[in-house]
Amino acid sequence: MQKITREQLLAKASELLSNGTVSCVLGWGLGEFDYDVTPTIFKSVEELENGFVFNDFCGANFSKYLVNKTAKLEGKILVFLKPCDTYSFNQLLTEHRFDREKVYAVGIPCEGMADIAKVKAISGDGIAAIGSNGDKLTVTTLYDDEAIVIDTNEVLAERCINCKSKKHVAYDELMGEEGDVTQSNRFDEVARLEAMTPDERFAFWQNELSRCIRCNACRDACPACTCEKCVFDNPSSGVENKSPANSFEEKLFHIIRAYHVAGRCTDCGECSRVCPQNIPLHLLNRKFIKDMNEFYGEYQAGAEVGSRAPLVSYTTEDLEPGEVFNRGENNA
Amino acid sequence: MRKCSLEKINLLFAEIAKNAELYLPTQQTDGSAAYKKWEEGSVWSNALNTVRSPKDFFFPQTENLMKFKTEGKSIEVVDTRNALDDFVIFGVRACDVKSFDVLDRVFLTEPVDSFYALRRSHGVIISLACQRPSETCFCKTFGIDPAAPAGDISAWKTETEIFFEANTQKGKELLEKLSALTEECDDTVVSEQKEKINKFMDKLPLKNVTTDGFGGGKTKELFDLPEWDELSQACLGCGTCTFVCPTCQCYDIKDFNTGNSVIRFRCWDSCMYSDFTKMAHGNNRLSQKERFRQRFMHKLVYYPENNDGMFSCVGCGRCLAKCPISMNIVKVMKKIGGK
Amino acid sequence: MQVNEYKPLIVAFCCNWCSYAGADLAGNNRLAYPADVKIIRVPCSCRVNPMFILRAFQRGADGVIICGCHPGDCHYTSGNYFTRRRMAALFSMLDFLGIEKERTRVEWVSAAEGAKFAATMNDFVQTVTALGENKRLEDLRCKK
Amino acid sequence: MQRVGVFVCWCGTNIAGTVDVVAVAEALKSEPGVVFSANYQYMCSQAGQDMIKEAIKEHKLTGIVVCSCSPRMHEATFRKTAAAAGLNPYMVEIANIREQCSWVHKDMLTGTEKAIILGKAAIAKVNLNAPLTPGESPVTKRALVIGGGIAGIQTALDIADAGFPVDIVEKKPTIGGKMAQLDKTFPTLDCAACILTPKMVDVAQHDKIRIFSYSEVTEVNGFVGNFDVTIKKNARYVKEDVCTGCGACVEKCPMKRIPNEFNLGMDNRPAIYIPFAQAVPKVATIDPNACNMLKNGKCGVCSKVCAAGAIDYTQKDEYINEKYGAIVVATGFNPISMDKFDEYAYNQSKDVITSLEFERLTNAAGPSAGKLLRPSDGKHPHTIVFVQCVGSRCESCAEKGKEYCSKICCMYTAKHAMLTRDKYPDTEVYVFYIDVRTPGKNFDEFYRRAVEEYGVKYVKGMVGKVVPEGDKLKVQASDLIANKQLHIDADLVVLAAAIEPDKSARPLATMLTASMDTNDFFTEAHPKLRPVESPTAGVFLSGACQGPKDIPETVSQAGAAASKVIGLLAKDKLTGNPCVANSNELMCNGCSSCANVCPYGAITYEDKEFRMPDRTTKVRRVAVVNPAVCQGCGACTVTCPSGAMDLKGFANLQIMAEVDAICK
Repeated sequence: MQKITREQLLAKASELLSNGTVSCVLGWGLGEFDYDVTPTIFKSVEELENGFVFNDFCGANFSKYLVNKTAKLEGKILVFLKPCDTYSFNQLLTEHRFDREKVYAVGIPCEGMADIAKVKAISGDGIAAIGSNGDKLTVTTLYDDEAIVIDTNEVLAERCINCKSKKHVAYDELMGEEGDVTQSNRFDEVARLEAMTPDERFAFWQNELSRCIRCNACRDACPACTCEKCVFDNPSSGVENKSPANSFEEKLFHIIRAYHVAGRCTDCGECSRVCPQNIPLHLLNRKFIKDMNEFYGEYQAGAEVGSRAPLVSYTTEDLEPGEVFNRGENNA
Repeated sequence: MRKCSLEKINLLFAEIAKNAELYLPTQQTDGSAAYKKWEEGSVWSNALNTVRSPKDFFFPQTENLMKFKTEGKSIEVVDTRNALDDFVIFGVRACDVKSFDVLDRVFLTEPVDSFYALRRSHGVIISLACQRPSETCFCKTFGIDPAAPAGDISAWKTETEIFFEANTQKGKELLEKLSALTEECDDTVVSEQKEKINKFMDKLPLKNVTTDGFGGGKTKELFDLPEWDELSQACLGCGTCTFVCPTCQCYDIKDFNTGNSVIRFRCWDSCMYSDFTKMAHGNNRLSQKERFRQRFMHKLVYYPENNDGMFSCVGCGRCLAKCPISMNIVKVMKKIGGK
Repeated sequence: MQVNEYKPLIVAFCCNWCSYAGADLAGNNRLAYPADVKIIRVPCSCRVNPMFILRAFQRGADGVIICGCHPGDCHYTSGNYFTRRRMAALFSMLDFLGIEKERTRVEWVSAAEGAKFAATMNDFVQTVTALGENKRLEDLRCKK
Repeated sequence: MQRVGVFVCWCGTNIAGTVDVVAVAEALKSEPGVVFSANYQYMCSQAGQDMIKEAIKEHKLTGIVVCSCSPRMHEATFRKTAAAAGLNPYMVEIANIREQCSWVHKDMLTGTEKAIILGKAAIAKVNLNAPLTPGESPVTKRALVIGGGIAGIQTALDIADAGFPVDIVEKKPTIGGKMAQLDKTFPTLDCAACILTPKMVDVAQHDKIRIFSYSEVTEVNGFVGNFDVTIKKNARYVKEDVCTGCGACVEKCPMKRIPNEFNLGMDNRPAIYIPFAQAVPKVATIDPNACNMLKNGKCGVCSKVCAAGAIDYTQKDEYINEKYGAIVVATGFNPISMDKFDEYAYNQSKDVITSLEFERLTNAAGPSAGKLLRPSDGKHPHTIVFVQCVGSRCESCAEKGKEYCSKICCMYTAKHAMLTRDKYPDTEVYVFYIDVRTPGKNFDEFYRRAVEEYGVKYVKGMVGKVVPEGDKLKVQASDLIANKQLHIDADLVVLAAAIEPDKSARPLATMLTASMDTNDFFTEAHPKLRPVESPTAGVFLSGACQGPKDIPETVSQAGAAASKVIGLLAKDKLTGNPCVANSNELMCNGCSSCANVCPYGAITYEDKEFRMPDRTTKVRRVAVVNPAVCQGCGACTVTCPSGAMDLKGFANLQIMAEVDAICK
């Protein structure tokens, strides 16, 4: 259950729209069901009142939209940013991807978003309505007369269970209370895989990546993937490819994509959220983050604008590539 | 009509697999279902449907068309088509069965796509009625009865038994081969189930989605509607909707240079991609809005215009469930239908 | 010579200023190493894109080695420092995916280290030969 | 499609001994693009080169592959050959079948097989080669020297003597730098002023040198040969060209109690001042923070007494734009602050001083007119303790000191100790040290004289604590050799403070896109082979801005930097290496990753308007590579996720084609 309500956000958006601070609002739009929320640009208070929604399914990270939506904008755009979104926001600013002057960022608190797949795993398919009551979700299905009550903590998205920060690192205005950077266990799953034998790891990833359908949703939703032209779409790059023709292509795409965002990925988790095949793609990004934290010192992409990522930096004392393996064995 | 106890279902699968490769929805590690080749120990998934549609069986995501072998400066063209064995797809839902009709009209009309035709001729489809449709289901909108799926054999599952009815010659032949494991029965149970399902259909939230306002001849009316801007504004341009769609049939043909040869293959393409149908002069759809509009205009206007009013959507609901930004054909139909 | 003896294919990226010169010196001194090693000259080890490494594996390489100037001696002052970080990250990721870590290596070989170049290549070929064919990053389409 | 010619060299038996050259030439004949293939005994010979030239003409070759020795050997030769036949020299690729094939493989079959593969790789690459032309840029024949200490002075004089105009920018009112503050110099003990001031006069009188004193560099644009620099000349409220340096104003100024920087605050100066008698330029400067006239509009004494009428209270800061072909950084050093070294009681007692303060105390022109007197009571000190490595070699105390050795302290302390014992034999002198480092000409002899002839007590060990007590300084120290604690009642403690780069260096480095190490010393282009050049082309390093240095070393480096500048300015045009990075601006995101890894500062960003695919226009930030500055390492190409950045001559597609050819 979110501490901030739709009404509060609606009032704030309406106020900023009415007093001319912003010319439009990037927010969550009402869907067909209570869980399918679409990022929407609202241009009037009326539109907001009819379509603006805020609930436990507003996971989408809006930062990336700013790249395109601010390009030709008259006035400012209001964007609501959850703590994790602010990291992407800063990272995009670091990379000069949008004009900060065109954005009015409102930081909003987040108690973690729910994963509809986890809800359905409990309630079953055929959801009629999802209500929210305290820290419970009440799910009515087409098949049961009685609503099923679920503890929100049970259905939190993986990225929210392992939330890295409740603190906003960028905003013009903050609503609600500011939180702290959290002590998350987000690297535990990476560590679990690291502890496996290479054969087990290979089998694990072979199975996961074999489901890839190369829909590019991970890339297209990723706030770090804002290339004007992705190498995988560019016939003159020499590596363009449109389909996961075999297991090599699957690996190539995901290794290179993770490598390209290494040091730039804020670990927002959008890649895994949008993957239609539920491939735990965030683990690849987290592997890079974990490694670089261990090799070169703690670094959180997006924590501050203008920071220098580990891969575009160096010290004369860095460890040798051959040493990365011994390290793990010593740890274990 | 014949029936088989669910206790014997694995024997039945084994029997089918004796003569043909059998594919059925099995549970994957992430909990979702996917068609996998049946082998001893395979577990039939309880999920309503697979994430990937069964169109792969006839129109795989990548398919080699031919190969050019290079040796020095000489080139030899090699036909890469292999002989294909018969295969059976088990548990195909009514919507997906219907999707084969949509694909057939594209690939089997002249000029016939021989790759598709070959696969189609070898496949036997055993469909399965839906007992628990999801909130995302809207097959009824396209006149599909989930209680009476088509296919070579239709099947209905109860708590204890599974019922089969052959619809085609291929289906009859297969069912005959399974006679030792099945027994003849009347359609009482099935009729009851059909009735129950049909009754249930009225409870579905999308039951009122209608094709009114769409269909052939509507291009001029719909093409320039201002609503397209709003509908497409959040679209990421990924290919999820097209790749999970059972009826999307666009493909690209590409060459892969292996170093020793060039493999010419086709692979699914998506009208959502910026290089879709890119030609020497450039691209004919330049903005994401145009690409977005193309997808829905194709499904709801252009396709029916060329195919006697048949829509190229079957209401399976996959795109509703999988779109990263939850924009989908239902929202489009509701927004611009009847304009 | 056995006919079916397994011969690995090794791609070695060598920086122009140190390691390529080191390889030349190995030649000048007639220090033998297996012909399985094929050298590609790059201006600096920092020119080596992870894509090239994966490409080599895709096309049938069994091992890829990157050789550059010793840290601190880069002709371009900092190139190999970036190489060191990039390859550390990449190698660790490949290992994470269960790909044999012995197939990739970075070695610093100066222009004076002809003997080290030959010894490194002998050792690397031996290591990769022991591993056998690259199966985990192969692309079957590229097999002969 | 290229028309490729392949030329396989035998190199006598060097190649032909283990490689079947005829078979190689034959095998490569059928490779894509190849229209001609031949073999010859010595391709590099005149006859071999003629063969290549003829083939280029006869077969209209657009690219050639020479299978021969290492490109490091004869690439240049064959490029010239190609150019002579009208083919772009960068359409030549070498397959190294000698050093990397015939010489390391014994077996003919193996050698031949590998030679064919190497040939194929070279053919695959040349098929993707494009003609390259090195860029040319003009050279502005003027140098800028930033910093007017001995390093800057020497560099400027050497450049100017070669006939090129030089400007010196010095932030203080006079040039001279640290050396002007020194008393005597080791190991010869000649007086610093005696050897420095004539050079300062030379600078002042040199018709090729302009001095911008009391000035600083505020903006640098451009690149090697073409720097565009803005110099801010701070208002000194005295007309430089009118002031005669007579000193009447200094004498009459009523504001006399301003701490004198030149004497490190050990005495006072007036609000209008000339730092020292031999200052260059010898003109007065008004300290705006001290002058009553400038602060409150009351006074005006200096103006009244100035016979020349040089005082101008309305003077404003002036900005000067000038173009330079080369920039020399000579920003020097400073002793680090002693604030964090409480254990030595520097801030508690006036009698704990730094070595530079000691220099002023013993300098005839210093606050005590050269008499060694305690700052606190003006008494003659009888026991002096010198503490070495204060803040140097501080591995465990990096937060207050420096990890590196400051290099000059051992020698100047030996000098101080020796001079003290020489002038005041009744003084007891202790030197506490970690090591005594004397690796210079006559350095160790000098140090030994201090110990052996002058009886300076060198103690290996560190001072733990200095406690002021009455008029004494209680020094607690350890003697590591005797392995005992020492307690010395000292009258004066002299700290050999570590030296660090001047604070102005960091912002300057940013302006110059010159790289620095973690200690803010400028990085050299190559630590051994290019020690006076910065990695940024056209930027040179002189003196302690590159690392701690003594005077002779500084002067020799200054001369070396000057010779590099002269070499550059002597050219009319700069010809670049054509194998440079280039950014495809249609694909560039402007994310700055490439600039972050460029060691040369060759990449800048521009906002450009683009026609988007949907026929709209959009302004985007894109990277632009300056080909005159880029050295072609390729670091940027790998950091660029979209592949917008590529390297000419070693393009992504070319390297991948080589990989493909090798692996097929």
